[in-house]
Amino acid sequence: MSHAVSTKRYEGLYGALAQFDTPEDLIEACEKAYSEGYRKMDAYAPMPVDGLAEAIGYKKNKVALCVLIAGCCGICFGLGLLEWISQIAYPHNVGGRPLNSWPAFIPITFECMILFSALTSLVSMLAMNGLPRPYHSVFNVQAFERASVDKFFLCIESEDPKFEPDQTLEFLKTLGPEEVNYVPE
Amino acid sequence: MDQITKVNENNYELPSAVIPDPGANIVLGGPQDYNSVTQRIAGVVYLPIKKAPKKWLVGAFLSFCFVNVLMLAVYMLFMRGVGIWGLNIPVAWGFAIINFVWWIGIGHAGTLISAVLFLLKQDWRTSINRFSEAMTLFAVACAGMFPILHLGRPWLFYWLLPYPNSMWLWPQPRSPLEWDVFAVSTYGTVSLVFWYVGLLPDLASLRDTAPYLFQRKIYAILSLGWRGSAIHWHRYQKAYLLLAGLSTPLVLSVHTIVSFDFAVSQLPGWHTTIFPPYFVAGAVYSGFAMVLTLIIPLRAWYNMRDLITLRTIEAACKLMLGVGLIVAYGYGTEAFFSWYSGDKYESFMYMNRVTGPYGFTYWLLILCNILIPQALWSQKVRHNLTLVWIISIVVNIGMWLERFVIVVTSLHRDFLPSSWGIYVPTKWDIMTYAGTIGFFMLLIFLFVRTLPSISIFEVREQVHHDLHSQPVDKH
Amino acid sequence: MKELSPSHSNGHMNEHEKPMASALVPLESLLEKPQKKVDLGQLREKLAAGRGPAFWRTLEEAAETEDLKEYVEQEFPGLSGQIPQGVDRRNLLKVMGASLAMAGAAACTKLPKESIVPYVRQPENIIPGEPMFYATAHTIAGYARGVLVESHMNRPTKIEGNPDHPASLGSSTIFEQASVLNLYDPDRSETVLNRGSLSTWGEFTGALSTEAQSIGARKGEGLAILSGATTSPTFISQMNTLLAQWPSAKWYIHEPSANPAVASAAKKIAGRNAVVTYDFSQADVILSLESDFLNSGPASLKYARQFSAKRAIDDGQTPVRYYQVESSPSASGSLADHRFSVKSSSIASIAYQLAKAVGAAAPDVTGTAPAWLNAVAADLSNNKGRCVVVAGEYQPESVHLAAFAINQALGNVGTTVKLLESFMPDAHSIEDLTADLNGGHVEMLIVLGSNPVYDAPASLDFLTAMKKARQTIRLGTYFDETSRWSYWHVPQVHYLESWSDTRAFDGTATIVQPLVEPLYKGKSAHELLSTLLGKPDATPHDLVKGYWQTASPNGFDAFWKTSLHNGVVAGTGAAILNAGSPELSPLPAAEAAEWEITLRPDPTIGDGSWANNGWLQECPKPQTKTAWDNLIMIRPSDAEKMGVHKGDMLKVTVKDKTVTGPVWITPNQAQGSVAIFFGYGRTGSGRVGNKIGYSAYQIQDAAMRFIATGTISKAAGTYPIANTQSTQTMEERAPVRVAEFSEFKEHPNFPTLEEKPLPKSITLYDTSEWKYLDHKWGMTIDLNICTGCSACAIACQSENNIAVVGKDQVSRGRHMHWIRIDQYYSGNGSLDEPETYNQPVPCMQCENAPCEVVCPVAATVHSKEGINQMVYNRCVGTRYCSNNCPYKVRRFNFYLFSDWDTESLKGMRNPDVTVRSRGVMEKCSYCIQRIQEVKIKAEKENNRKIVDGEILTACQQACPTQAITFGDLNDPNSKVAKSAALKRNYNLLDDLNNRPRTTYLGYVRNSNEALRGQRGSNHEG
Amino acid sequence: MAQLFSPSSNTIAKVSIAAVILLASTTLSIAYMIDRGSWITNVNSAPEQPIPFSHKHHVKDDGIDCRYCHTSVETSHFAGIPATETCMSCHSQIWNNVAATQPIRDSWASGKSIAWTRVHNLPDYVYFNHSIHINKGIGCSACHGNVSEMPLIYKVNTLNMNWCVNCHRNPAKFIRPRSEVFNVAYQYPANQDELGAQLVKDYHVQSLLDCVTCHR
Repeated sequence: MSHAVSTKRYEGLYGALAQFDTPEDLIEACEKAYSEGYRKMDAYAPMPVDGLAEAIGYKKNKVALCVLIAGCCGICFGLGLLEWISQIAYPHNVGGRPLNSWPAFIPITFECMILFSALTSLVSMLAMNGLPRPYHSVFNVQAFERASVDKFFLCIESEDPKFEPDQTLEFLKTLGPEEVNYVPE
Repeated sequence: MDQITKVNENNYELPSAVIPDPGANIVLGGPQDYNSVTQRIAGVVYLPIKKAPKKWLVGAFLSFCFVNVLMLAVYMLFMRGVGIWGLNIPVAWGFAIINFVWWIGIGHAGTLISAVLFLLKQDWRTSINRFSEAMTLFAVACAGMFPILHLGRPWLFYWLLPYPNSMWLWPQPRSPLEWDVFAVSTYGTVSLVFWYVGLLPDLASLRDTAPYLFQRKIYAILSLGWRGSAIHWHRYQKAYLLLAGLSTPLVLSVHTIVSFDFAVSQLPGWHTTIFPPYFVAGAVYSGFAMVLTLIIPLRAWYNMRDLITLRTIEAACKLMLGVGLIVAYGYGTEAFFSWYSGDKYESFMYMNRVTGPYGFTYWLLILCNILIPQALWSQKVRHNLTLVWIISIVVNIGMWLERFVIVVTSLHRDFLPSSWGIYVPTKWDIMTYAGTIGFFMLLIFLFVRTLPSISIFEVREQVHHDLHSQPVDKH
Repeated sequence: MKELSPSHSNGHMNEHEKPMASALVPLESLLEKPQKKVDLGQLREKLAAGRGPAFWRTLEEAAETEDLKEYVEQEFPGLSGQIPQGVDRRNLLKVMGASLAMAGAAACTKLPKESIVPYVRQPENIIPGEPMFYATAHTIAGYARGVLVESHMNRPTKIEGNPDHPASLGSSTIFEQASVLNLYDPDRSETVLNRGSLSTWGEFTGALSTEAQSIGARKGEGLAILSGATTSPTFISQMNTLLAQWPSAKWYIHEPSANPAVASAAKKIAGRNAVVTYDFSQADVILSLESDFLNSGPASLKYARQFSAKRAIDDGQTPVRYYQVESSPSASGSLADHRFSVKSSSIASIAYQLAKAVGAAAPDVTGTAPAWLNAVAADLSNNKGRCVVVAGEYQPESVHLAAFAINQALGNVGTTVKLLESFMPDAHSIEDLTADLNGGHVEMLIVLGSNPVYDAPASLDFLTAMKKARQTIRLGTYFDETSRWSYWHVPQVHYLESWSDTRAFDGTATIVQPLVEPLYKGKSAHELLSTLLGKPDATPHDLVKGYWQTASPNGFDAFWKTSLHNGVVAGTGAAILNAGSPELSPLPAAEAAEWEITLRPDPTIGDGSWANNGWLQECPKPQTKTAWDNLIMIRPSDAEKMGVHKGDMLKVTVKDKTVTGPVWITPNQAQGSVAIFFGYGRTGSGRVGNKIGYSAYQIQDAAMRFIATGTISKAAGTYPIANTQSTQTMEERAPVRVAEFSEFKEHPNFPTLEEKPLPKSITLYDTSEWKYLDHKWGMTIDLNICTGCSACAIACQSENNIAVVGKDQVSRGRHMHWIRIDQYYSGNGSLDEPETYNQPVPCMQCENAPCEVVCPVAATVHSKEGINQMVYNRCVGTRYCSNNCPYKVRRFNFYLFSDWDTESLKGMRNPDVTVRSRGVMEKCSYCIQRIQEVKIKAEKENNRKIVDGEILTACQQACPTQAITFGDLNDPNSKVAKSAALKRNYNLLDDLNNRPRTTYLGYVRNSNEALRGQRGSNHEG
Repeated sequence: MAQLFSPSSNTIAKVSIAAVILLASTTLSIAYMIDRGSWITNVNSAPEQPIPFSHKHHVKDDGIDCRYCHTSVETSHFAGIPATETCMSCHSQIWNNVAATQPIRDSWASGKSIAWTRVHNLPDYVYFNHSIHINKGIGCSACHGNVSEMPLIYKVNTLNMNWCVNCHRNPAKFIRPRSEVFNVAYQYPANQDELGAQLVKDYHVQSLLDCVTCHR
């Protein structure tokens, strides 16, 4: 089959999917696949599994950084707002207190910091994960229903330079999965 | 495609036989596997309405009635003004503020359980964190009503928000009430985020297991297409950890700020440095009480004794006992300083608090918050769920009384004897309060019907943990 | 002014209304109606149509038909105020109406379309929008107090004292202040009624003229005219003309709260009609035999001013020493250095013994002299010519004679005591009238003003007697008890509506000029008399002017102008008379009755004619701090004996007559004496005053009107009492700081001896940021001369449009007074006879205001002149400010307390002060509207300095003793700066470091060494 | 069957999120515009009047001074609305038979006032004083605009609080010589900054921002 026109080497094929019974099996499989030279792959589990991401070669996680930056913005916003209100926008003599009653401004500043960071941790997490993403090829595999229940999956994607439908499927079978499938686009 | 196509044929019902409680050492009653826990927990949501426990139906209906009482009370309030409440000068704050503080306090246990215990890696938290986070949200919703309702001109509440208006006027940021606006709204938002993030993977599970297609579609939309990718999980855990880390100082700050409403003022009985810690402790105290009040019947109704085990309940009891003692310490300090400060207003305030017209409320609160809960020292009591349940309710009452004592007895006799007065709540005060309780309960009842009230994926982790830690008992 | 809009009734929608502002509806035009008879039958059918709301609808539909309105008016007095009027708006200038805008959310609210209606012909003397002041006089029981009336576009809105008037000196009492509310009272009678059905002035005059002919034929035989006490020259001359013309006609005078013994005693002393007056400016020692001279009586304002001057201590002078002997605590008594509680009936014998002690001739009396008598006698004797003995308003003739004898013996007559000629006409008494009525000698009874069916002593059974007259004509402001039984009722004008004249206690005459056309087509006594005399169309203006023209013919126009302008007629003062020395007749043996019952006018409602005045009803009674009721005062120990508590019902019986009322346990009430009060138990006063309390007249015996003997017994049930101050002990807080004069001389700074003023440094913040360089408004209140009379509170209520909330709300602790008068008891551990202190408490205008810091919307912040501003339209009503105010001077509108609907009341409001709506906080603003007005004035006069005293707060202006001083603390020469600098000045609750701008001057008692420690001991044996 | 949505749903999801954000912000900005728009403030809309009275004609063509009709503007908080009498002083002679001026003659005959529709209306809790502003060199046109160009009178300024405060913060920008106060066509000179500063000193004009300046 020739795929000159296609950007991808295997038209209509997202990848190959292997199903495992336990997280341990999955991790082992991932490591094997990685050492085999596969890079474009992803593992799926119904719960967080330690070391799984690392096993497929995932390194740095930027969520924390975003949250830190957001927190700082929160502080600036909060304090800035209050100082502007009480010193520039409409200065009032409130009970003889100075215009810059900074001790009284701490609580709101703090709350702004928390609010900004919290929202950012949600948003950045979703954004980096590319969610929302209601449609995804892996859902095309009937068995994948159990990825959110009790089964563990490894999917080698067709974009992987090393991907070769039959061989990859064969390779997956060698990892002792419960079953293997092609994942249609 | 027909929206109510049944996509799987399992017919869900509660386990017929009563599942025994595995006891105080086991977090999760076995034998369980990833699938079984999913089915057990999600099953509650899939339960057909006709198979729902009668108690649930009755409870939901009653709370709905109380919601209507709330509506009536609020209607009257808006039509006629805060005069329908028992307020006066000097006692210009009454039930509204008491209830506000009480509800906010109850909310705190949720955040504490899900965030602090998470950071402290308490395994028993798993079975109740989802539920108590929901409780937090609903409690905050109730609390949030009161600051608005108690305004003389509630329709102008938005003046407390900083927005550019044609008067070129802004809120006054030195006022604790303004701090409240930010604290409570932040608390509400963050709790919601935290709760939703926790729900995300479980929503995916529901998406893939729900019996009806329309259910699946709804859960699919809510789950944002979560598919459990390893990398997603990695970021997810980081985000969750950060949220926990943020919620912890938040929960402390919120009730600290609420306590500032009083501590910042000049009033004897309010102007006290002990308030922030003692309010936070009180909040957690009432929060845990409320968790127990709700959990104990629910786990029985839904036959989940193996998922929410005695271990959890006992831990909660011990924690309650602990913070209860901190609260007791708070009372002690108040008494001590009223004497030690040598301030004539303070000492009078305290004497008036214990011997004045409202003296009985003070002694009642000592009974409810300090004396009765001491029973929890005994393991027998802790293992007798009826007693635990009663004590939890007693503590709820006690904590409400505490706020009553702080607000009313401090206000009704302050500095100038000439302006002393008395406060008597009206039926509208009581209806509003009862109404919010109904509102809260209704939300809880709806929640257990529509969302997994135990975090499924965390229970899976527990299963995983159990599988490896102790040999799965075979018999 | 805005049309009555129903939208007003749904509270939260409407916003602070500027009441009609300078806009004016000449209210009389509201009420113009064709004079025609009403077909009651047809109306009854109309009304029978529906009940409840339907009933109202029927009314409103029919409202245009005048006859129904009049019918309703008579069936439900005052209701018509609520019926939309078909108004003919001539001469109506519209400036502002009620805006329905939600509070200052001008941002998100569209202002309603309003129209603006100019004059057709512009009057010369009026600058649109600017207030004007007119001088006139307010008369109580025949004696006048001069007043200045503030008028906005022909609407009288505020009464002030007239500084040029001898009986006012610029101050005023609660009654002057509240009289403006009576003018606008929607319950006033609006129409002439004949046997209860509608009639007209025309028909009445017609009928009266025919009557007059037959009367004339009989030379006045059978004509009886009953009036209240009066000194009106015009009226008196009219009466004299009438009596000259009809010699057999008779003139009777009934004044329920006036004690005839006062006049008769004076007559005995002077040998002719006279009044005994006092000059306290000469007195170093005062002994008052149950006289409330500082707070009641026609000269009280003058006496109060003189007294406070003598009581000054700060310029090193020795203050006056003041002994009060009384049976029931009075406002004056609260300032006494020694207050002796004795039975009212025993005062006569005390007076006789005292007379002996100071060497005046007096018959012997039985009974032992009280322990303090000699000391007091000695003190008086040591101050010959510089002391004064004042006889009580309600004491019998013997006491007045004895008091005068003592004054003579001490050489006070001519210095501190002056005998003046009286202008009170001679007339027959109510007793005579009853007798004549019962004797069938009265054909026609004309009642001018007074209300005998309600307030004649019960023993006379006046109503039965009155029914014996063939017909009764009643001229009255309300369709009240007497009118109800009268053949004719004619609505009477309010003193601000018509021309008249009157005299002060010292004879000084004042022309009473109207500020506004009669709102309700009322008529004056002058008109009625001249009708009787055959001149039905003579206007009061002609009559009054006519009288004075004859009185001073030459240069009349100038005379008239100046007299009107000054508010006093020059050279009309009474002549000083020489006193004879009348014999003191031996006292009748005092009957050994178990209980003495004293009957007195109510402190705020008086004899009952003020019953429908909401301000006075809600004004806490100075001695009990209760409102909306008359109580029965009893001494604590007596109450204990009787086993009664506050609010228990007590039955009081005099002879065969009985009233039942709630007990109030009152310290300083004399042993074995209970005090009851007139003015309540009304049935014809209007919606406000009806059906409250008991009517003391029902046990009044003509023979012992004010001091009776009888029995009391506990009755069933208790009664809710609206009390504005439940705690009257100081609880170790010392809000009032007191010293003996001797101590004061040692430590002039006694108030701050124990509680040292705080150093300005103790604060988290650097507060130097706020310097009040321009003006720095401040106030001082001298507790040493405050009688607690409450004039300040009512003046404030009138100036600042403060709402009346009613008994229920008051008892819930929601009264709205911006300045309250706290009363504290303390001293010598005696529950029965503690010392009493009055402390007026307005907003302290703290520089470190605790209320401001806690307001989340900046609705209360500081002005750069240091005033604690309260912005109603920004307030959202968190009430946090009130919680954090240690003085609890903030008031909250828990409901829509201001009356937004009653049209006539809108006319009364001060257009310079926002009318507050529901859900907002309010409080004293130092009368900011007055400050601003003067500041603008000064700025316009090329930015001149504001003179000290140019700005007066309403409370300060009214205060009879000038206890309140307001001004600029930055001006070292201002009164207030000086008084704030005094050593005896202190801050209330200074230890809270709020730095109040309102400060107090400590109380200094100048008690008699010889009596130290036995104040008020009255224990006979 | 595991796939519940079509591939397009991903785009839909992301778009809908954007849409929600967009919607919220537009709603807010629309609300803001209405709030400040002339529907609320009535700026630039001339209401119907009982008589089509033209300030343009009376002020510009006839050159009548403001104070001829608004008599109390220098002495009172209220500028004053001319009495029918004032109108009649001319219109008994001129235009005394045209329909337009009929209401004047009716009012004069019947004694019933002419009910004008209020154009410059402040909420009742705002206490504005004409005399002090006039006195301190704030010209009529500073608030009322150039009425000599208005056939029917209309508002040119919102009279919102922030508009008032704007001038109270910096009077120098709006003050003019007293001689020019009643010149409705007055143009601020190029050197307004110096002139303003000078006048503020000469007239002792203060920047009053206390609440009680307007609210009592």
